[in-house]
Amino acid sequence: MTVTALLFASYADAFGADSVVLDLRPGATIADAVDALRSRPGGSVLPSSPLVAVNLVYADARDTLEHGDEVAIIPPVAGG
Amino acid sequence: MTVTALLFASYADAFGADSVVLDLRPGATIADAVDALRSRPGGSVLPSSPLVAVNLVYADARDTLEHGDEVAIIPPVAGG
Amino acid sequence: MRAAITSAPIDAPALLREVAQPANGAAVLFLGTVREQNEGRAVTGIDYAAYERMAELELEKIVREACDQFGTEHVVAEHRIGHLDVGEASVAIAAAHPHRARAFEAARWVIEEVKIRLPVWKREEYVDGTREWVGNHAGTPSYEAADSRFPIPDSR
Amino acid sequence: MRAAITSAPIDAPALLREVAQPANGAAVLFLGTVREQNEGRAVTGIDYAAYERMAELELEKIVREACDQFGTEHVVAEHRIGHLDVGEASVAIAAAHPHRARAFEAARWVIEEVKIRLPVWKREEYVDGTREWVGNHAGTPSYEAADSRFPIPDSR
Repeated sequence: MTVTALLFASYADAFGADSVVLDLRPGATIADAVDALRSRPGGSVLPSSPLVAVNLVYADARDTLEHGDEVAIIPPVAGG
Repeated sequence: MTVTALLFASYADAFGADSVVLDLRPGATIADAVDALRSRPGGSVLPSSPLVAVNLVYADARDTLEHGDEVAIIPPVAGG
Repeated sequence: MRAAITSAPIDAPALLREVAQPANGAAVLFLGTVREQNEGRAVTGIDYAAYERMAELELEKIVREACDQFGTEHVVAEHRIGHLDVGEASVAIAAAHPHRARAFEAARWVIEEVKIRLPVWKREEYVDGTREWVGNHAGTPSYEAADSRFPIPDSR
Repeated sequence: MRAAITSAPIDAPALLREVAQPANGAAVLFLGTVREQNEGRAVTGIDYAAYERMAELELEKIVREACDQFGTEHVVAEHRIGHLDVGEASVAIAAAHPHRARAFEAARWVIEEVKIRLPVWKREEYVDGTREWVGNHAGTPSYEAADSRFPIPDSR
């Protein structure tokens, strides 16, 4: 299955991209998606357990993903 | 000596006046001025120890007054 | 810093502009407005009266103390007197600070002190045409409680 | 209640008017503005970026939670994105309530949650022409601290 990882701010700069399509085995978790991202060029920017939102809602690293999910890797927020 | 007592809001209504000139013995205190006011028509409106300001500054009932002082009897404030 | 007792309508955005500074990251504005009811009675308006000369001095003291306490020069406060309709602002306080916690605390502190110390009174007008001087709202310190904490000088 | 992520300048007085109601005796407005310096470096402007679709949803959740928690329907919040000059407002929150304590608390709560939860990032521009993504300001919860308290659903 594939999911789309979204990258923002310093993470987007490090990867040189705003989004990356990841090819994952069925039943893969958020942590698996993060591991897949970390093996790519620029992936060392990611902390061990980044904040992640799936389909616009904050999610847990152990949650399983489904084909077509939008997986946003959220850098430390700095709003306000 | 004389001092001018200023009356506001419900106190002014009770006395039917915004100010009253009081004739006091030299060395009289704020408490003496309040007693003098209480003996006048409407004076029962005053609590036992009303808040008082002398010459625009909050003062203590035991403070002595001087001739010409402006003695404001302050009803419970309700600003804001 | 600035403090005023005014009979003109309060221009809240002007107060915000007054405290805004490039060094400040946070500004807080508090507006107190005339409510349509108080303790279950329908209110049509309020007359605010003040011991004007003292109220102006006392509001300046409060604002000065807030500036000193919270570490800013950017606090302004206005209290309106005279007749106010429902919805009109009786008091406005603006405070700005590099950090938001201090801006919030300064604005909050000023309104609490105003409720305790400012020689201002209000007479509510009700739907039935009657009018009544009202004391502190619930939640503000009572007259007796306020009395004990006034900064009264030892001798004048 | 209303929440928005916007690229237009924030109209703070409009937010105040939006929450003003005859039933409310108190309104509090918080404005966060771009400071001329951060951690000792002179700042000339900030680019705010957002995960826009999620930020709009998250800001709505925050405002909804504030309304429920503090007992009012009159909370509005806007966060601006794009390029901001020094002094411009990046965030505005207005809260109104019959009583002032709740109005203050609601506005304060919303800005604290924004700092923790809103997927928004900022890149500061410095006098020397360099630009840098910056994390939370001192005084706001760290990324790790924030992580543990997110309301994450048990299963999606």
